[in-house]
Amino acid sequence: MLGWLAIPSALLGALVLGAVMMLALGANPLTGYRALLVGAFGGSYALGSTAFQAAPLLLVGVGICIAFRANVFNIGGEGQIAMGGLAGAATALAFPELPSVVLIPLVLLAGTAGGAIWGAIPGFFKAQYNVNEILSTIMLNLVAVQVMNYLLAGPMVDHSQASVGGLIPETQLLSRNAWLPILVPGTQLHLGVLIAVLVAIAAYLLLWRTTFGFRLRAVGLSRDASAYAGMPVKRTIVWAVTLSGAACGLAGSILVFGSISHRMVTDGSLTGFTGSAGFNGIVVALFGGLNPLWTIVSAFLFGGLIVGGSALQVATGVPSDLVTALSGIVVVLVVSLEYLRRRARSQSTALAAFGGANPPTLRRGEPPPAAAVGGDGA
Amino acid sequence: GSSSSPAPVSSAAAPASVAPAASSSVTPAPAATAPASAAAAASGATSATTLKVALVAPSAVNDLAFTQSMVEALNSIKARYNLQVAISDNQFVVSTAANVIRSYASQGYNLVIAHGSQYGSTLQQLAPQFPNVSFAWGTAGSTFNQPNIFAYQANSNEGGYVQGAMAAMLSTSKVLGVIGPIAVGDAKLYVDGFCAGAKSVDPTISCIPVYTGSFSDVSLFATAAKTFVSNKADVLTGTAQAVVGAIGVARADNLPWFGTQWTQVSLAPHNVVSSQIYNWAPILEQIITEIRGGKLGGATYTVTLGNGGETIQFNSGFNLPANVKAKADELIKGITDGLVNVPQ
Amino acid sequence: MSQFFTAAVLTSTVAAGIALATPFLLAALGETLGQRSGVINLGVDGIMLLAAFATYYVALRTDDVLLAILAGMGTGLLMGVVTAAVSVTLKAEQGISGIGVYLFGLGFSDLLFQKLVGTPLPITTPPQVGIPLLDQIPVLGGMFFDQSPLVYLAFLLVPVVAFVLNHTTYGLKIRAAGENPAAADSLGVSVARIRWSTVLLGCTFAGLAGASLLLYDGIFQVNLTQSEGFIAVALVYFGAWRPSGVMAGSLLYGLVGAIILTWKSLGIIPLSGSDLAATAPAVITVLALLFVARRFRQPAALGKPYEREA
Amino acid sequence: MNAQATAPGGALDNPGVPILEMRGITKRFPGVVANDHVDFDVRAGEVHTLFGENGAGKSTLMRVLYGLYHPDEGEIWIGGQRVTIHSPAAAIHHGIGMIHQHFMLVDTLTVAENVALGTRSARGPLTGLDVVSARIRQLSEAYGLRVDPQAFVWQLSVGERQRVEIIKALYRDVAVLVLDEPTAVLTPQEVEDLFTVLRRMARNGRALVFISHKVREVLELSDRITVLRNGRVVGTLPAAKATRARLVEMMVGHQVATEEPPPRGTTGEPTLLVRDLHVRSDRGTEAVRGVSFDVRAGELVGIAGVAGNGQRELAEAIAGLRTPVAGSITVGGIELGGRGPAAARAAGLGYVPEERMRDGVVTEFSVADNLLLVDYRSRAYARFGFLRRGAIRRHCQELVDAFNVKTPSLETPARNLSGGNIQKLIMARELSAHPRVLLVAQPTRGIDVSASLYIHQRLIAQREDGTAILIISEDLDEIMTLSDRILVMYEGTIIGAADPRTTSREEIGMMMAGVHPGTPSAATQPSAVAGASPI
Ligand SMILES: Nc1ncnc2c1ncn2[C@@H]1O[C@H](COP(=O)(O)OP(=O)(O)OP(=O)(O)O)[C@@H](O)[C@H]1O
Ligand SMILES: Nc1ncnc2c1ncn2[C@@H]1O[C@H](COP(=O)(O)OP(=O)(O)OP(=O)(O)O)[C@@H](O)[C@H]1O
Ligand SMILES: [Mg+2]
Ligand SMILES: [Mg+2]
Repeated sequence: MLGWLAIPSALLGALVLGAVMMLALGANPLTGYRALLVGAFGGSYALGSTAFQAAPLLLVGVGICIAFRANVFNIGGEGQIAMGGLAGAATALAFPELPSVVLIPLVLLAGTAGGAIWGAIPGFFKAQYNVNEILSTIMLNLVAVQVMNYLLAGPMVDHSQASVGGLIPETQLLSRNAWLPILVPGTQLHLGVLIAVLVAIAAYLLLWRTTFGFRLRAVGLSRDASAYAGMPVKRTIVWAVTLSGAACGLAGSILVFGSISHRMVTDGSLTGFTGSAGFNGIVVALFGGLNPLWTIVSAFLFGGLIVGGSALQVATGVPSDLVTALSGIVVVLVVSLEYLRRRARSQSTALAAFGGANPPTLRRGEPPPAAAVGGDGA
Repeated sequence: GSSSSPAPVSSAAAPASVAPAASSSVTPAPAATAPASAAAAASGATSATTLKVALVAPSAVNDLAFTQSMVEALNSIKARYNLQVAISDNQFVVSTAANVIRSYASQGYNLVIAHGSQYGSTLQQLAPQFPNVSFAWGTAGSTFNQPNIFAYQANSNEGGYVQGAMAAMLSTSKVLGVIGPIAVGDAKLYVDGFCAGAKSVDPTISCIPVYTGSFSDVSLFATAAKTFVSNKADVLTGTAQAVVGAIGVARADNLPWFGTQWTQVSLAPHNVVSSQIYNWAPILEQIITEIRGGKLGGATYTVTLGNGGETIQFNSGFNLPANVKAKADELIKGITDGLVNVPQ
Repeated sequence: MSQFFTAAVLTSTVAAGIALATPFLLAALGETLGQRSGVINLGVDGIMLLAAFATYYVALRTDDVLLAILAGMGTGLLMGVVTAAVSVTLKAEQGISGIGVYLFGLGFSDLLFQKLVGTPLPITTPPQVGIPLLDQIPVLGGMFFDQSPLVYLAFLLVPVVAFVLNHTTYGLKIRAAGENPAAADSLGVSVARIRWSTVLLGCTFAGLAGASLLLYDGIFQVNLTQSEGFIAVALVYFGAWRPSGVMAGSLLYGLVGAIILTWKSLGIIPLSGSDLAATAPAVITVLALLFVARRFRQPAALGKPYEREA
Repeated sequence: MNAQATAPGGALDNPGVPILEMRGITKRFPGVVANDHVDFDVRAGEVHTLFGENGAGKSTLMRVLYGLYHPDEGEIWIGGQRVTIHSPAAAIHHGIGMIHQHFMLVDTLTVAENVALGTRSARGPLTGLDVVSARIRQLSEAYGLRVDPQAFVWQLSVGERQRVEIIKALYRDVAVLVLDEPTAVLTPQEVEDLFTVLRRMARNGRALVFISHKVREVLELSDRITVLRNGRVVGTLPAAKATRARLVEMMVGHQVATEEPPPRGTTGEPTLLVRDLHVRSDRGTEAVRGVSFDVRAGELVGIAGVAGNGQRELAEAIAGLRTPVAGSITVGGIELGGRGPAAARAAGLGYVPEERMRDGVVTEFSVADNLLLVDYRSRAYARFGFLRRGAIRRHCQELVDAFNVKTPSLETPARNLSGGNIQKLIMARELSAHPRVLLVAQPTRGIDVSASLYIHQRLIAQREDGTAILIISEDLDEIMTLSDRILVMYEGTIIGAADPRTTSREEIGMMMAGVHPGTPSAATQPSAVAGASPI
């Protein structure tokens, strides 16, 4: 049955198209993919870097899963990550002296809170005023980038630069006590990776094992029926987006305190800080069938893709944008094959799967809301 | 770009003084470019081992500006010095660049050039982890007191001063359009020098620099230039790899343009008056010689008009009034001889 | 402040605002067509990027602006085929597939740019064309009637699209497909064909938007659009699915943007504060939405693929 | 042109022979053979009824005819020609029209636009609505179908929408018109009007296919009746030879006892009290205007009325889904007015909604999940916020058995259940919470005779258990058979009350039409007096 194959075959299709592109650009696909594989998974250091890249992707992906199950399409990840990073950095700047055991949890929580707030706003607007979240989250991204640039160039800037007549918009070196400890020496595998995985597992339990998750999924699939059943629909929606933002905010914090430079820097764009995790996280979540557990797998896959991307660039001279293009293709293929899968599946109605450990498919368990985007309201 | 060291580093103040002698930094002897490099070449040739050099740069190898100036320098010497060069360009995302730098270091490259001040904070963290790898960081005045970091910078204020004076003489509206990325390092030096030079000719001239906040955003530069033009500016200049945007405007409105970092004549053959060009070759030669000699860092180098690391290249495609040319030559000589003191 | 309220500055500001609004307007008009027929296309930004590059590359190689614009539109059309195939024929979740198209456009446009061009050489942008007589009107002439041809085209398309939607049988089919595709289907209207047509049109508009954006500065760079495509989608909601409303939103964006630029260059707002000032359009849009969302309903079938069995 | 004068698509030239024949139609769906070698034909000028249980295959057969489904086997012949109908467009081209179980109208368009949609315009690319409107007026003239072409569909009542559907068919001058459960949502008066129109259409030589679950209507309207069971034709008989008992037996395959009005139960304390209630509709008009009544424990009160007289708003207000403008609602002495559905349920209200597919179930959820939709947080299903999957399975299995909901498994999505079974599922959920007050809207709309019978029995049983039950239905027969007491709603007020044993169908029909009851029996109903003293 295609259901099984939908996602792997999407990946395959993308790789084939990628090979075609490389050929077109006069590079040898085999060399390219070998470099990509080795760069991503060859050896402990490579694996560490992959995990390092995967952590934020996983957190954002989990956030996407949660929101999506409530029929909210959160494409404000970029902004929420930035806000999380800022909140975390500000906290570290404020209490540099606190011991690690206190400061690390504190900055992570601060980041989570920062993202949560940035997510709660569109959530509230959607629930209360029926404002389409796609729009409000995108707008809030635009606000976030400016706020970030303002804070990093002004209030939070590293003043010691003045002595060398420079003002790069970046914080000073953040308190050592806030740095995320490296778990495997000689690699970049830091505590953040572990945290991300735990969060993903927690999210899975929340969605499919708790009454809150039940309510969240019910609201996502039918606001009317949920209201009729006496569920607090609006509150649930706000919570869903808030949690989604929280996960992204945590990702932001981890980006800062797990970074090599241990500062928060901006080049004027959100991407400069997030590395597009806010969007790639959507790909990751989708590739994980909008199920937090499978999202763990896909996050590491895409983390590897990103790490391998630079290796590919060095080896073949094909810009690492290829990876971005490929992930785009993966998304398109997954959602397209999803329809064929659905058709194939409806051939045997008995296969109306629920929960359980069936292979990854976009619509795992009951399908996520049909029109998260068409959604309701303007 | 420029340094962003948290702890004020004494040598960071280096650019303050211009005369090579007075510089606290190690600078090549005035005549260095020709004979000294020959000598270096000799030593390079004798050392059979190829040196693995990696360049990590924020913009494209052919950006006609910051990155290209370094790429050209590398290419000009790699044969002579038996270098194996790897380049990762367009690394404007700092976090990604950090990973690239790190993996070069871990792959046994002897010298990793982090060509962009935004990479400073990364090097500060990485250098101690790779004590056997030599890092070069520019443009910056600080080595973070690390034994394996070389810093290099450009006194772009000197060329800026010369070109600013020319601009003032060319302008009829007495409004100059000056665009920078971020008020930092060679960009800030160039912009300040430019306005100083302009004011030295006409104290009343309007020279309000605009910083776009981005090294790479071409359209921001274009928009800034447009806004200047709509506010009567009739001579334009700018620094950073994003200037191509502004040059487009200069060409469209047929206004004089002054370039820096690399020659931009090809972008606007009839509008570029002159370009201040960085020549990093002498500095690279020194760094490589040092490395072969077992010294992995700890020195700061500065290119100046004086030591030949900076040159003003006039564009024949622009017919420059004789008096302006004369003024320029006079200033260049003055600065080279240390007679003219360019303010900061 | 005083130096802002001079005829010259105001004129150049408004003129710039209208020029800045054009890409938004073109993209949003196209998106409106699609959404009225029930298809939401989140890939606009990616399509604009690809089209912008195509325009840039052709202009660079041929120096023929008209050909370049056609290349942009062609690219839009091509991506339209992909979008329609995925959203209409393969009935994909439209929000997600849109993000996919966006990522593809983002990556692929820069990939091509770096491999084929590298240095962003500026191309010669088409000159402003004054409209005889009208451009003689003091102040107003300079504001409205001394623009690039694409600007006139964009604003001309507003009444055209409105008319097509409201007074033609094609428009009627579009609205029916967007509100109740089953009903349209039961009357022999091919929902798929209608949606294909609106998506192709919409994406061609997006291509044109990309071209106009590119021609504004005449240079391409990575992520040239900086989310303008997404904003265009937002403006469709802002304009409550009406071309006139969409135009109002686009102008809001263009003008506020232009004003901030001018104030920056005049030193009216400090450089440090300018970042915060730049958030104005986004904030205004969201606030406007609180109002719009309660007054207007979106097409009932928006974002919902049509399947007969349902 | 004038409709009466028209003889559509050569229909009249030979009344005896069928103008349309379906031969050996077979349509399979995963797991089901919806139509199994079905032969079916219609003659010009006749009304041919399709009768059968939910899922018997009536809609499928007609959807095949209309080109919505493609048959796996079989042929379609029209006017002696074999045709293949691969799309509605083709069907329309062949002069076939269909009025679907659920209206096919675009709410946001005007009547004229809905009618014009998909037809060739007299104004080329332009809509030319003026021409269309003129034609619409002609048709409404000719057939007595009152509609305003300029009105938006969302402004129309159910009955008016039905008329628009018919005008759409007439406008296309169909030779064959299929009506799939057209009366499910209509009231006696509207049904009468509809039948008049249909008869007139038949007289003009059009062929009509009629589908309904209401035997009374079938017998009243049909010329011939074909009964389907499990996708097969059981038989075709002229209406003259048909009786209720015969039809039902053919339908289910065995004898079915006709439904007797249950004996009146012993009633206790007033449990649901509504006092001077005012509620607004979605359009802001006051839909419920000062309604007062109460329902006692063990009493079953039925609210009759023409659709759109405030019943929906009344139900939603009681259920807490709509905030009243004024007035009070109490369940078991607890005031609910505007405190939301959760509060209403907490007070002991059970609610079987009118829109079962929209409000009653989360269609993508499994049967099990739908069963705990309301009580998902109760001890039985959850501990410390975590769901007890084992307990849930057991509990749900019990409910499914107890209410014999026909479903492949507990994990089957509700979407795949028939209306009848979905209704049973909802009843199971609502009754398992042991409500003090049960509010049921349109209990059996669109549900076949046997399923309806089962649901009615359940309601009676619940009444015997002392639950106060309020039924809102547009099916007067249903109200008459079930209720201890009938309240008639008209224009947002309770125009009168009646005792089903002492009042005739006609009298209640009069009240539904707005004629005030002169009979003291109604006036003296204690709890029907507006503004009765609150407790
Ligand atoms: N779209 C579909 N997909 C799968 N099975 C279907 C579909 N439509 C109908 N069926 C199957 O075909 C059978 C007949 O369905 P149909 O709707 O024709 O019954 P019906 O006689 O119209 O029922 P009702 O009286 O409730 O309208 C059903 O039992 C159902 O299982
Ligand atoms: N998408 C589907 N998949 C499977 N079965 C379906 C589907 N759609 C309809 N059916 C089947 O078709 C049959 C009839 O469908 P229908 O909606 O007519 O039910 P119904 O009892 O007529 O409800 P109502 O008349 O109130 O709409 C049902 O038994 C259902 O099983
Ligand atoms: Mg049916
Ligand atoms: Mg039915």
